[in-house]
Amino acid sequence: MEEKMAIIEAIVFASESPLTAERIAEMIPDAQKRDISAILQRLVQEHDARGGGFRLAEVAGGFQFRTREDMAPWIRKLKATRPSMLSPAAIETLAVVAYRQPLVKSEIDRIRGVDASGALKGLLEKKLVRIVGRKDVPGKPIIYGTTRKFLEVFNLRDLSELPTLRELKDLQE
Amino acid sequence: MEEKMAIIEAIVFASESPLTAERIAEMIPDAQKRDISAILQRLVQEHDARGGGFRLAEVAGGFQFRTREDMAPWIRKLKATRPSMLSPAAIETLAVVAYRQPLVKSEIDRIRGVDASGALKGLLEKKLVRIVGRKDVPGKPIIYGTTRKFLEVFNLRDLSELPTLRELKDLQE
Amino acid sequence: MSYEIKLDIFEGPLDLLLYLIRKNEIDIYNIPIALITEQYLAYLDMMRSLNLDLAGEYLVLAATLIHIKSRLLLPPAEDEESGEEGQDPRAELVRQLLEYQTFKEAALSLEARPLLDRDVFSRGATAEDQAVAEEEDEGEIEIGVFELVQAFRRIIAGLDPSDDLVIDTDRMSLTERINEIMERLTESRQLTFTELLGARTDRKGIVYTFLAILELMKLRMIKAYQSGPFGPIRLFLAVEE
Repeated sequence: MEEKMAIIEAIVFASESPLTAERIAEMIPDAQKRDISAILQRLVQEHDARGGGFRLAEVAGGFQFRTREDMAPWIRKLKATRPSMLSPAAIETLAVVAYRQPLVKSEIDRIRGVDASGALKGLLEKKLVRIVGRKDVPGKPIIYGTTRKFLEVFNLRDLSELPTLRELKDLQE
Repeated sequence: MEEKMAIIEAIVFASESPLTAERIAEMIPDAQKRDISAILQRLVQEHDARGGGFRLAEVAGGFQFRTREDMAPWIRKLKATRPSMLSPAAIETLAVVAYRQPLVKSEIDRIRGVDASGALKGLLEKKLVRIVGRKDVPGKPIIYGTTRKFLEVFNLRDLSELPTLRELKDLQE
Repeated sequence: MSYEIKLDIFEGPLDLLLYLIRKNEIDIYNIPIALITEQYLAYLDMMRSLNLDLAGEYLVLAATLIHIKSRLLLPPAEDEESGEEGQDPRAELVRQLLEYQTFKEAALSLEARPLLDRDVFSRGATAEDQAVAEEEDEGEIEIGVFELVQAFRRIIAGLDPSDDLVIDTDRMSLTERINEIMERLTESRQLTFTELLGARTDRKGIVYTFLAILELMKLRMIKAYQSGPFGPIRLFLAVEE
Protein backbone atom coordinates (compact mmCIF):
# COMPACT_ATOMS: atom_id res chain seq x y z
CA MET A 1 0.00 0.00 0.00
CA GLU A 2 1.10 3.48 -0.84
CA GLU A 3 2.63 5.25 2.21
CA LYS A 4 0.22 8.19 2.41
CA MET A 5 -2.74 5.83 2.26
CA ALA A 6 -1.28 3.71 5.08
CA ILE A 7 -0.76 6.83 7.22
CA ILE A 8 -4.35 7.95 6.72
CA GLU A 9 -5.59 4.47 7.49
CA ALA A 10 -3.53 4.38 10.70
CA ILE A 11 -4.82 7.77 11.86
CA VAL A 12 -8.47 6.87 11.21
CA PHE A 13 -7.96 3.52 12.91
CA ALA A 14 -6.41 5.10 16.01
CA SER A 15 -9.06 7.78 16.42
CA GLU A 16 -11.84 7.19 18.91
CA SER A 17 -14.37 9.21 16.95
CA PRO A 18 -15.06 9.67 13.24
CA LEU A 19 -12.44 11.84 11.54
CA THR A 20 -13.12 14.32 8.76
CA ALA A 21 -10.80 14.86 5.81
CA GLU A 22 -10.19 18.38 7.16
CA ARG A 23 -8.89 17.16 10.50
CA ILE A 24 -6.64 14.62 8.81
CA ALA A 25 -5.31 17.34 6.52
CA GLU A 26 -4.25 19.32 9.62
CA MET A 27 -2.08 16.40 10.69
CA ILE A 28 -0.37 15.74 7.36
CA PRO A 29 1.46 18.95 6.38
CA ASP A 30 1.93 18.47 2.64
CA ALA A 31 -1.48 16.95 1.93
CA GLN A 32 -4.43 18.53 0.16
CA LYS A 33 -7.90 17.97 1.57
CA ARG A 34 -9.01 16.78 -1.87
CA ASP A 35 -6.34 14.09 -2.07
CA ILE A 36 -7.21 12.90 1.41
CA SER A 37 -10.90 12.65 0.54
CA ALA A 38 -10.01 10.62 -2.55
CA ILE A 39 -7.80 8.28 -0.52
CA LEU A 40 -10.51 7.82 2.10
CA GLN A 41 -12.95 6.82 -0.64
CA ARG A 42 -10.42 4.31 -2.01
CA LEU A 43 -9.99 2.88 1.48
CA VAL A 44 -13.77 2.52 1.84
CA GLN A 45 -13.89 0.57 -1.41
CA GLU A 46 -10.87 -1.55 -0.56
CA HIS A 47 -12.27 -2.64 2.78
CA ASP A 48 -15.68 -3.37 1.28
CA ALA A 49 -14.00 -5.48 -1.38
CA ARG A 50 -12.05 -7.41 1.25
CA GLY A 51 -15.33 -8.41 2.88
CA GLY A 52 -13.74 -8.65 6.32
CA GLY A 53 -15.45 -8.33 9.70
CA PHE A 54 -15.29 -4.55 9.69
CA ARG A 55 -15.52 -1.77 7.15
CA LEU A 56 -14.67 1.91 6.85
CA ALA A 57 -17.99 3.71 7.42
CA GLU A 58 -18.88 7.29 6.55
CA VAL A 59 -20.58 8.80 9.60
CA ALA A 60 -21.20 12.27 11.04
CA GLY A 61 -19.31 13.88 8.16
CA GLY A 62 -16.24 11.77 8.88
CA PHE A 63 -14.83 8.26 8.64
CA GLN A 64 -14.61 5.50 11.22
CA PHE A 65 -13.91 1.77 11.16
CA ARG A 66 -17.00 -0.12 12.29
CA THR A 67 -17.98 -3.78 12.37
CA ARG A 68 -20.27 -5.07 9.65
CA GLU A 69 -23.93 -4.97 10.61
CA ASP A 70 -24.40 -8.72 10.21
CA MET A 71 -21.62 -9.34 12.74
CA ALA A 72 -23.73 -7.85 15.56
CA PRO A 73 -24.87 -11.16 17.12
CA TRP A 74 -21.22 -12.22 17.58
CA ILE A 75 -20.07 -8.91 19.03
CA ARG A 76 -22.97 -8.88 21.46
CA LYS A 77 -21.64 -12.16 22.82
CA LEU A 78 -18.29 -10.51 23.36
CA LYS A 79 -19.75 -7.46 25.11
CA ALA A 80 -21.61 -8.85 28.07
CA THR A 81 -23.30 -5.56 28.90
CA ARG A 82 -26.46 -4.61 27.07
CA PRO A 83 -26.39 -1.22 25.37
CA SER A 84 -28.65 1.33 27.05
CA MET A 85 -31.74 1.63 24.92
CA LEU A 86 -33.85 4.70 24.33
CA SER A 87 -37.47 4.63 25.49
CA PRO A 88 -40.21 5.01 22.85
CA ALA A 89 -40.93 8.49 24.23
CA ALA A 90 -37.26 9.41 23.81
CA ILE A 91 -37.10 8.13 20.23
CA GLU A 92 -40.31 9.93 19.28
CA THR A 93 -38.97 13.15 20.77
CA LEU A 94 -35.65 12.63 19.01
CA ALA A 95 -37.43 12.08 15.69
CA VAL A 96 -39.37 15.34 16.11
CA VAL A 97 -36.17 17.25 16.95
CA ALA A 98 -34.25 15.65 14.07
CA TYR A 99 -36.85 16.56 11.46
CA ARG A 100 -38.06 19.90 12.76
CA GLN A 101 -34.83 21.42 14.11
CA PRO A 102 -34.11 24.04 15.17
CA LEU A 103 -37.27 24.06 17.29
CA VAL A 104 -38.63 25.03 20.71
CA LYS A 105 -40.02 22.64 23.29
CA SER A 106 -43.64 23.78 22.89
CA GLU A 107 -43.49 22.63 19.27
CA ILE A 108 -42.41 19.14 20.39
CA ASP A 109 -45.21 19.07 22.98
CA ARG A 110 -47.73 20.11 20.36
CA ILE A 111 -46.75 17.43 17.85
CA ARG A 112 -46.58 14.62 20.40
CA GLY A 113 -49.62 15.77 22.36
CA VAL A 114 -47.79 15.36 25.67
CA ASP A 115 -45.23 17.24 27.70
CA ALA A 116 -41.75 16.32 26.42
CA SER A 117 -39.72 17.65 29.39
CA GLY A 118 -38.54 14.31 30.74
CA ALA A 119 -37.68 12.84 27.35
CA LEU A 120 -35.91 16.04 26.32
CA LYS A 121 -33.79 16.12 29.47
CA GLY A 122 -32.75 12.50 28.93
CA LEU A 123 -31.72 13.28 25.34
CA LEU A 124 -29.73 16.33 26.50
CA GLU A 125 -27.95 14.18 29.08
CA LYS A 126 -27.18 11.53 26.48
CA LYS A 127 -25.84 14.33 24.26
CA LEU A 128 -28.10 13.33 21.37
CA VAL A 129 -29.83 16.73 21.55
CA ARG A 130 -28.29 20.09 22.37
CA ILE A 131 -29.31 23.65 23.14
CA VAL A 132 -28.76 25.64 19.96
CA GLY A 133 -29.75 29.10 21.17
CA ARG A 134 -32.82 31.16 21.94
CA LYS A 135 -35.67 32.11 19.66
CA ASP A 136 -36.18 35.82 19.09
CA VAL A 137 -39.79 35.94 20.27
CA PRO A 138 -41.26 37.09 23.62
CA GLY A 139 -40.03 34.86 26.44
CA LYS A 140 -36.94 33.94 24.39
CA PRO A 141 -37.57 30.18 24.51
CA ILE A 142 -34.62 27.78 24.13
CA ILE A 143 -34.12 26.23 20.69
CA TYR A 144 -33.02 22.61 20.38
CA GLY A 145 -31.26 20.62 17.68
CA THR A 146 -29.48 17.30 17.24
CA THR A 147 -25.78 16.78 17.89
CA ARG A 148 -22.86 15.25 16.04
CA LYS A 149 -23.17 12.33 18.44
CA PHE A 150 -26.70 11.77 17.16
CA LEU A 151 -25.24 11.23 13.68
CA GLU A 152 -22.55 8.93 15.10
CA VAL A 153 -24.95 6.78 17.10
CA PHE A 154 -27.54 6.53 14.33
CA ASN A 155 -24.90 5.80 11.72
CA LEU A 156 -25.75 8.80 9.56
CA ARG A 157 -23.39 10.63 7.23
CA ASP A 158 -25.49 13.77 7.68
CA LEU A 159 -29.11 14.75 8.29
CA SER A 160 -29.97 14.54 4.61
CA GLU A 161 -29.50 10.79 4.83
CA LEU A 162 -32.73 10.54 6.83
CA PRO A 163 -35.79 9.65 4.75
CA THR A 164 -37.94 12.74 4.18
CA LEU A 165 -41.23 13.15 6.05
CA ARG A 166 -43.01 12.88 2.71
CA GLU A 167 -41.40 9.50 2.05
CA LEU A 168 -42.43 8.34 5.52
CA LYS A 169 -45.97 9.58 4.95
CA ASP A 170 -46.25 7.74 1.64
CA LEU A 171 -45.18 4.62 3.49
CA GLN A 172 -48.33 4.74 5.60
CA GLU A 173 -50.81 5.01 2.73
CA MET B 1 -13.51 -13.54 2.78
CA GLU B 2 -14.74 -16.74 4.31
CA GLU B 3 -17.56 -16.14 6.82
CA LYS B 4 -15.88 -17.66 9.87
CA MET B 5 -12.77 -15.61 9.24
CA ALA B 6 -14.82 -12.41 9.00
CA ILE B 7 -16.56 -13.23 12.29
CA ILE B 8 -13.26 -13.76 14.07
CA GLU B 9 -11.88 -10.56 12.59
CA ALA B 10 -14.95 -8.62 13.78
CA ILE B 11 -14.70 -10.03 17.31
CA VAL B 12 -11.00 -9.22 17.64
CA PHE B 13 -11.58 -5.74 16.18
CA ALA B 14 -14.36 -4.89 18.64
CA SER B 15 -12.62 -6.30 21.71
CA GLU B 16 -11.05 -3.93 24.20
CA SER B 17 -8.28 -6.30 25.18
CA PRO B 18 -6.20 -8.85 23.27
CA LEU B 19 -8.20 -12.05 22.67
CA THR B 20 -6.87 -15.62 22.79
CA ALA B 21 -8.04 -18.42 20.51
CA GLU B 22 -9.64 -20.03 23.58
CA ARG B 23 -11.76 -16.97 24.36
CA ILE B 24 -12.89 -16.74 20.75
CA ALA B 25 -13.74 -20.44 20.70
CA GLU B 26 -16.17 -19.84 23.60
CA MET B 27 -18.10 -17.39 21.45
CA ILE B 28 -18.33 -19.51 18.33
CA PRO B 29 -20.09 -22.74 19.34
CA ASP B 30 -19.13 -25.08 16.51
CA ALA B 31 -15.51 -23.95 16.19
CA GLN B 32 -12.39 -25.81 17.24
CA LYS B 33 -9.66 -23.91 19.02
CA ARG B 34 -7.16 -25.27 16.45
CA ASP B 35 -9.16 -23.91 13.51
CA ILE B 36 -9.41 -20.53 15.19
CA SER B 37 -5.68 -20.39 15.80
CA ALA B 38 -5.07 -21.20 12.14
CA ILE B 39 -7.51 -18.50 11.01
CA LEU B 40 -5.89 -15.94 13.31
CA GLN B 41 -2.50 -16.75 11.79
CA ARG B 42 -3.93 -16.32 8.28
CA LEU B 43 -5.42 -12.98 9.32
CA VAL B 44 -2.03 -11.85 10.65
CA GLN B 45 -0.42 -12.73 7.32
CA GLU B 46 -3.18 -11.16 5.26
CA HIS B 47 -2.96 -7.83 7.08
CA ASP B 48 0.83 -7.81 6.92
CA ALA B 49 0.61 -8.45 3.17
CA ARG B 50 -1.84 -5.57 2.74
CA GLY B 51 0.73 -3.22 4.30
CA GLY B 52 -1.98 -0.91 5.63
CA GLY B 53 -1.79 1.46 8.58
CA PHE B 54 -2.56 -1.22 11.13
CA ARG B 55 -1.83 -4.90 11.61
CA LEU B 56 -3.05 -7.83 13.66
CA ALA B 57 -0.47 -8.20 16.41
CA GLU B 58 0.15 -11.07 18.78
CA VAL B 59 0.46 -9.54 22.23
CA ALA B 60 0.17 -10.68 25.82
CA GLY B 61 -0.93 -14.13 24.77
CA GLY B 62 -3.67 -12.83 22.50
CA PHE B 63 -4.44 -11.03 19.29
CA GLN B 64 -5.23 -7.37 18.84
CA PHE B 65 -5.34 -4.90 15.96
CA ARG B 66 -2.73 -2.20 16.43
CA THR B 67 -1.34 0.59 14.32
CA ARG B 68 2.05 -0.15 12.71
CA GLU B 69 4.98 0.90 14.93
CA ASP B 70 6.33 3.29 12.29
CA MET B 71 3.00 5.16 12.34
CA ALA B 72 3.61 6.33 15.91
CA PRO B 73 4.58 9.94 15.01
CA TRP B 74 1.28 10.39 13.15
CA ILE B 75 -0.76 8.89 15.97
CA ARG B 76 0.91 11.30 18.39
CA LYS B 77 -0.20 14.15 16.16
CA LEU B 78 -3.73 12.83 16.25
CA LYS B 79 -3.75 12.72 20.04
CA ALA B 80 -2.20 16.19 20.26
CA THR B 81 -4.87 17.77 18.09
CA ARG B 82 -7.79 16.29 19.95
CA PRO B 83 -10.55 18.85 20.38
CA SER B 84 -9.88 20.45 23.73
CA MET B 85 -12.09 19.23 26.50
CA LEU B 86 -12.64 20.21 30.10
CA SER B 87 -12.31 18.31 33.36
CA PRO B 88 -15.31 18.20 35.72
CA ALA B 89 -13.55 20.63 38.10
CA ALA B 90 -12.98 23.05 35.23
CA ILE B 91 -16.61 22.81 34.11
CA GLU B 92 -17.83 23.53 37.64
CA THR B 93 -15.54 26.54 37.97
CA LEU B 94 -16.50 27.80 34.54
CA ALA B 95 -20.19 27.42 35.43
CA VAL B 96 -19.73 29.48 38.61
CA VAL B 97 -17.82 32.20 36.77
CA ALA B 98 -20.32 32.27 33.89
CA TYR B 99 -23.40 32.60 36.07
CA ARG B 100 -22.04 34.70 38.94
CA GLN B 101 -19.57 37.01 37.16
CA PRO B 102 -18.02 39.43 37.81
CA LEU B 103 -16.61 37.75 40.92
CA VAL B 104 -13.40 37.27 42.92
CA LYS B 105 -11.61 33.98 43.49
CA SER B 106 -12.59 33.72 47.16
CA GLU B 107 -16.23 33.80 46.03
CA ILE B 108 -15.62 30.91 43.60
CA ASP B 109 -13.89 28.94 46.38
CA ARG B 110 -16.80 29.59 48.73
CA ILE B 111 -19.44 28.48 46.24
CA ARG B 112 -17.56 25.37 45.15
CA GLY B 113 -16.35 24.53 48.64
CA VAL B 114 -12.82 23.81 47.38
CA ASP B 115 -9.84 25.84 46.25
CA ALA B 116 -10.31 26.75 42.60
CA SER B 117 -6.74 27.92 41.86
CA GLY B 118 -5.82 25.04 39.55
CA ALA B 119 -9.07 25.00 37.61
CA LEU B 120 -9.02 28.79 37.30
CA LYS B 121 -5.49 28.79 35.93
CA GLY B 122 -6.44 26.21 33.30
CA LEU B 123 -9.47 28.25 32.25
CA LEU B 124 -7.35 31.41 31.98
CA GLU B 125 -4.85 29.51 29.79
CA LYS B 126 -7.66 28.17 27.59
CA LYS B 127 -8.87 31.80 27.37
CA LEU B 128 -12.37 30.88 28.52
CA VAL B 129 -12.01 33.09 31.61
CA ARG B 130 -10.25 36.46 31.89
CA ILE B 131 -9.30 39.05 34.44
CA VAL B 132 -11.95 41.74 34.25
CA GLY B 133 -10.36 44.12 36.72
CA ARG B 134 -9.51 44.64 40.38
CA LYS B 135 -11.64 45.57 43.31
CA ASP B 136 -10.72 48.73 45.24
CA VAL B 137 -10.69 47.05 48.65
CA PRO B 138 -7.74 45.93 50.79
CA GLY B 139 -5.68 43.38 48.90
CA LYS B 140 -7.10 44.62 45.58
CA PRO B 141 -8.47 41.19 44.65
CA ILE B 142 -8.73 40.19 41.02
CA ILE B 143 -12.16 39.98 39.45
CA TYR B 144 -12.90 37.30 36.90
CA GLY B 145 -15.36 37.01 34.04
CA THR B 146 -15.87 35.02 30.85
CA THR B 147 -14.35 35.88 27.48
CA ARG B 148 -15.51 36.34 23.93
CA LYS B 149 -13.98 32.94 23.21
CA PHE B 150 -16.26 31.47 25.87
CA LEU B 151 -19.23 32.73 23.87
CA GLU B 152 -17.76 31.30 20.67
CA VAL B 153 -16.98 27.89 22.17
CA PHE B 154 -20.46 27.59 23.63
CA ASN B 155 -22.04 29.01 20.52
CA LEU B 156 -23.74 31.89 22.33
CA ARG B 157 -24.62 35.26 20.87
CA ASP B 158 -24.36 36.82 24.32
CA LEU B 159 -24.57 35.80 27.98
CA SER B 160 -28.34 36.17 28.11
CA GLU B 161 -28.53 33.10 25.84
CA LEU B 162 -27.26 30.88 28.66
CA PRO B 163 -30.01 28.61 29.93
CA THR B 164 -31.34 29.64 33.35
CA LEU B 165 -31.82 27.45 36.40
CA ARG B 166 -35.58 27.80 36.03
CA GLU B 167 -35.44 26.47 32.51
CA LEU B 168 -33.37 23.51 33.67
CA LYS B 169 -35.82 22.87 36.49
CA ASP B 170 -38.75 22.96 34.08
CA LEU B 171 -37.18 20.02 32.26
CA GLN B 172 -37.02 17.88 35.39
CA GLU B 173 -40.78 17.57 35.63
CA MET C 1 -57.50 -8.79 28.77
CA SER C 2 -55.36 -7.34 26.06
CA TYR C 3 -56.25 -3.91 27.45
CA GLU C 4 -53.88 -4.06 30.36
CA ILE C 5 -50.92 -4.90 28.21
CA LYS C 6 -51.61 -1.91 26.02
CA LEU C 7 -52.27 0.67 28.69
CA ASP C 8 -48.78 1.64 29.75
CA ILE C 9 -47.35 1.69 26.28
CA PHE C 10 -49.34 4.65 24.98
CA GLU C 11 -47.10 7.61 24.44
CA GLY C 12 -49.97 10.03 24.98
CA PRO C 13 -53.57 10.77 24.02
CA LEU C 14 -52.80 10.96 20.28
CA ASP C 15 -51.17 7.56 20.49
CA LEU C 16 -54.22 6.11 22.23
CA LEU C 17 -56.49 7.63 19.60
CA LEU C 18 -54.40 6.21 16.75
CA TYR C 19 -54.56 2.81 18.45
CA LEU C 20 -58.37 2.95 18.62
CA ILE C 21 -58.57 4.00 14.97
CA ARG C 22 -56.37 1.12 13.91
CA LYS C 23 -58.17 -1.36 16.17
CA ASN C 24 -61.55 -0.44 14.70
CA GLU C 25 -60.12 -0.35 11.16
CA ILE C 26 -61.41 3.16 10.71
CA ASP C 27 -60.61 5.53 7.86
CA ILE C 28 -58.67 8.33 9.52
CA TYR C 29 -60.29 10.89 7.19
CA ASN C 30 -63.76 9.84 8.26
CA ILE C 31 -63.66 9.13 12.00
CA PRO C 32 -66.98 8.11 13.59
CA ILE C 33 -66.56 10.52 16.49
CA ALA C 34 -69.36 9.11 18.67
CA LEU C 35 -67.87 5.61 18.63
CA ILE C 36 -64.29 6.73 19.14
CA THR C 37 -65.22 9.15 21.93
CA GLU C 38 -67.04 6.39 23.77
CA GLN C 39 -64.10 3.99 23.50
CA TYR C 40 -61.61 6.72 24.39
CA LEU C 41 -63.52 7.62 27.56
CA ALA C 42 -63.81 3.93 28.46
CA TYR C 43 -60.02 3.68 28.31
CA LEU C 44 -59.61 6.72 30.54
CA ASP C 45 -62.01 5.18 33.07
CA MET C 46 -60.02 1.99 33.05
CA MET C 47 -56.75 3.84 33.51
CA ARG C 48 -58.25 5.68 36.46
CA SER C 49 -59.61 2.51 38.03
CA LEU C 50 -56.11 1.00 37.77
CA ASN C 51 -54.75 4.10 39.51
CA LEU C 52 -52.52 4.84 36.54
CA ASP C 53 -51.14 8.32 36.38
CA LEU C 54 -53.35 10.10 33.92
CA ALA C 55 -51.55 13.02 32.34
CA GLY C 56 -53.68 16.14 31.96
CA GLU C 57 -53.30 15.95 28.21
CA TYR C 58 -55.57 12.88 28.11
CA LEU C 59 -58.39 14.94 29.61
CA VAL C 60 -57.82 17.81 27.23
CA LEU C 61 -58.27 15.49 24.26
CA ALA C 62 -61.38 13.98 25.87
CA ALA C 63 -62.87 17.45 26.04
CA THR C 64 -61.92 18.09 22.41
CA LEU C 65 -63.61 14.85 21.31
CA ILE C 66 -66.79 15.69 23.19
CA HIS C 67 -66.79 19.17 21.70
CA ILE C 68 -66.41 17.81 18.16
CA LYS C 69 -69.16 15.30 18.82
CA SER C 70 -71.58 18.02 19.91
CA ARG C 71 -70.75 20.15 16.90
CA LEU C 72 -71.44 17.22 14.58
CA LEU C 73 -74.89 16.84 16.14
CA LEU C 74 -75.83 20.38 15.13
CA PRO C 75 -77.21 20.93 11.64
CA PRO C 76 -74.47 21.90 9.17
CA ALA C 77 -73.44 25.47 9.92
CA GLU C 78 -74.76 28.09 7.58
CA ASP C 79 -71.94 30.47 8.10
CA GLU C 80 -72.71 32.64 5.14
CA GLU C 81 -71.59 35.74 6.93
CA SER C 82 -68.05 34.45 7.45
CA GLY C 83 -68.09 33.08 3.93
CA GLU C 84 -66.76 29.79 5.22
CA GLU C 85 -68.15 26.62 3.85
CA GLY C 86 -68.88 25.02 7.26
CA GLN C 87 -65.57 23.20 7.79
CA ASP C 88 -65.65 19.62 9.08
CA PRO C 89 -65.20 19.97 12.86
CA ARG C 90 -62.89 16.94 12.75
CA ALA C 91 -60.42 18.56 10.33
CA GLU C 92 -57.98 19.94 12.91
CA LEU C 93 -57.87 16.69 14.88
CA VAL C 94 -57.26 14.69 11.70
CA ARG C 95 -54.43 16.99 10.72
CA GLN C 96 -52.87 16.57 14.17
CA LEU C 97 -53.24 12.78 14.06
CA LEU C 98 -51.69 12.52 10.61
CA GLU C 99 -48.76 14.67 11.68
CA TYR C 100 -48.20 12.61 14.81
CA GLN C 101 -48.46 9.40 12.81
CA THR C 102 -45.77 10.61 10.43
CA PHE C 103 -43.42 11.27 13.34
CA LYS C 104 -44.18 7.86 14.83
CA GLU C 105 -43.11 6.46 11.48
CA ALA C 106 -39.98 8.62 11.62
CA ALA C 107 -39.22 7.26 15.10
CA LEU C 108 -39.56 3.68 13.81
CA SER C 109 -37.25 4.35 10.89
CA LEU C 110 -34.70 5.88 13.27
CA GLU C 111 -34.90 2.88 15.56
CA ALA C 112 -34.44 0.53 12.59
CA ARG C 113 -31.11 2.10 11.65
CA PRO C 114 -27.89 0.23 12.46
CA LEU C 115 -27.19 1.75 15.89
CA LEU C 116 -23.71 2.19 17.28
CA ASP C 117 -23.06 -0.26 20.12
CA ARG C 118 -26.18 -2.23 19.23
CA ASP C 119 -25.69 -3.23 15.60
CA VAL C 120 -22.33 -1.80 14.66
CA PHE C 121 -19.30 -1.40 16.88
CA SER C 122 -16.23 0.75 16.66
CA ARG C 123 -12.76 -0.46 17.53
CA GLY C 124 -12.46 -1.40 21.18
CA ALA C 125 -10.49 1.17 23.18
CA THR C 126 -7.07 -0.28 23.91
CA ALA C 127 -4.88 0.12 26.98
CA GLU C 128 -2.90 2.77 25.06
CA ASP C 129 -6.03 4.84 24.42
CA GLN C 130 -6.90 4.71 28.08
CA ALA C 131 -3.37 5.73 29.08
CA VAL C 132 -3.63 8.79 26.84
CA ALA C 133 -7.05 9.66 28.22
CA GLU C 134 -5.77 9.47 31.79
CA GLU C 135 -2.76 11.63 31.04
CA GLU C 136 -5.02 14.55 30.22
CA ASP C 137 -6.88 14.83 33.51
CA GLU C 138 -9.31 12.31 34.88
CA GLY C 139 -12.27 11.70 32.60
CA GLU C 140 -12.53 14.77 30.47
CA ILE C 141 -15.77 15.46 28.72
CA GLU C 142 -16.96 17.55 25.84
CA ILE C 143 -19.55 20.08 26.94
CA GLY C 144 -22.28 22.41 25.80
CA VAL C 145 -24.36 24.98 27.66
CA PHE C 146 -26.64 22.26 29.02
CA GLU C 147 -23.71 20.70 30.91
CA LEU C 148 -22.78 24.15 32.19
CA VAL C 149 -26.16 24.98 33.71
CA GLN C 150 -26.39 21.45 35.13
CA ALA C 151 -22.99 21.85 36.79
CA PHE C 152 -24.08 25.17 38.27
CA ARG C 153 -27.29 23.68 39.62
CA ARG C 154 -25.38 20.79 41.22
CA ILE C 155 -23.03 23.18 42.99
CA ILE C 156 -25.60 25.58 44.36
CA ALA C 157 -27.88 22.74 45.46
CA GLY C 158 -25.57 22.42 48.46
CA LEU C 159 -25.50 26.12 49.28
CA ASP C 160 -27.38 28.21 51.78
CA PRO C 161 -30.73 28.93 50.13
CA SER C 162 -30.60 32.51 51.40
CA ASP C 163 -27.84 33.13 48.85
CA ASP C 164 -28.95 35.48 46.14
CA LEU C 165 -29.05 33.02 43.31
CA VAL C 166 -31.73 34.33 41.06
CA ILE C 167 -30.36 33.88 37.59
CA ASP C 168 -32.50 34.99 34.72
CA THR C 169 -31.94 36.31 31.24
CA ASP C 170 -32.26 39.92 32.48
CA ARG C 171 -29.48 39.40 34.97
CA MET C 172 -27.30 37.83 32.30
CA SER C 173 -27.98 40.75 29.94
CA LEU C 174 -26.75 43.04 32.70
CA THR C 175 -23.66 40.87 33.17
CA GLU C 176 -23.01 41.08 29.45
CA ARG C 177 -23.10 44.90 29.71
CA ILE C 178 -20.79 44.88 32.75
CA ASN C 179 -18.19 42.86 30.82
CA GLU C 180 -18.39 45.24 27.87
CA ILE C 181 -17.95 48.31 30.06
CA MET C 182 -14.91 46.81 31.81
CA GLU C 183 -13.41 45.88 28.47
CA ARG C 184 -13.83 49.38 27.10
CA LEU C 185 -12.56 51.04 30.27
CA THR C 186 -9.46 48.85 30.24
CA GLU C 187 -8.77 50.09 26.71
CA SER C 188 -9.48 53.78 27.14
CA ARG C 189 -8.87 54.39 30.90
CA GLN C 190 -11.73 56.88 31.14
CA LEU C 191 -15.07 57.28 29.46
CA THR C 192 -18.16 59.40 29.87
CA PHE C 193 -21.59 57.87 30.29
CA THR C 194 -22.58 59.13 26.84
CA GLU C 195 -19.50 57.59 25.24
CA LEU C 196 -20.35 54.29 26.89
CA LEU C 197 -23.87 54.39 25.59
CA GLY C 198 -22.70 54.82 22.02
CA ALA C 199 -25.46 53.77 19.66
CA ARG C 200 -27.52 52.26 22.48
CA THR C 201 -30.08 55.02 22.73
CA ASP C 202 -33.11 52.78 23.22
CA ARG C 203 -34.67 52.66 26.67
CA LYS C 204 -33.38 49.13 27.40
CA GLY C 205 -29.85 50.05 26.36
CA ILE C 206 -29.79 53.10 28.62
CA VAL C 207 -31.29 51.27 31.60
CA TYR C 208 -28.87 48.34 31.36
CA THR C 209 -25.87 50.63 31.00
CA PHE C 210 -26.94 52.65 34.03
CA LEU C 211 -27.60 49.53 36.14
CA ALA C 212 -24.26 48.05 35.07
CA ILE C 213 -22.44 51.20 36.23
CA LEU C 214 -24.22 51.12 39.61
CA GLU C 215 -23.31 47.46 40.02
CA LEU C 216 -19.66 48.12 39.13
CA MET C 217 -19.50 50.99 41.64
CA LYS C 218 -21.01 48.82 44.33
CA LEU C 219 -18.40 46.15 43.58
CA ARG C 220 -15.73 48.89 43.83
CA MET C 221 -14.51 48.11 40.35
CA ILE C 222 -15.02 51.59 38.89
CA LYS C 223 -15.21 55.16 40.14
CA ALA C 224 -17.51 57.82 38.78
CA TYR C 225 -17.07 61.58 38.94
CA GLN C 226 -19.36 64.38 37.91
CA SER C 227 -17.99 67.91 37.59
CA GLY C 228 -21.28 69.52 38.63
CA PRO C 229 -25.04 69.12 38.37
CA PHE C 230 -25.93 67.91 34.84
CA GLY C 231 -22.23 67.76 34.00
CA PRO C 232 -20.90 64.75 32.12
CA ILE C 233 -20.37 61.63 34.28
CA ARG C 234 -16.78 60.41 33.96
CA LEU C 235 -15.94 56.79 34.69
CA PHE C 236 -12.53 55.35 35.68
CA LEU C 237 -11.24 51.93 36.69
CA ALA C 238 -11.10 51.84 40.50
CA VAL C 239 -7.69 50.17 40.38
CA GLU C 240 -5.20 51.15 37.69
CA GLU C 241 -3.53 48.15 36.07
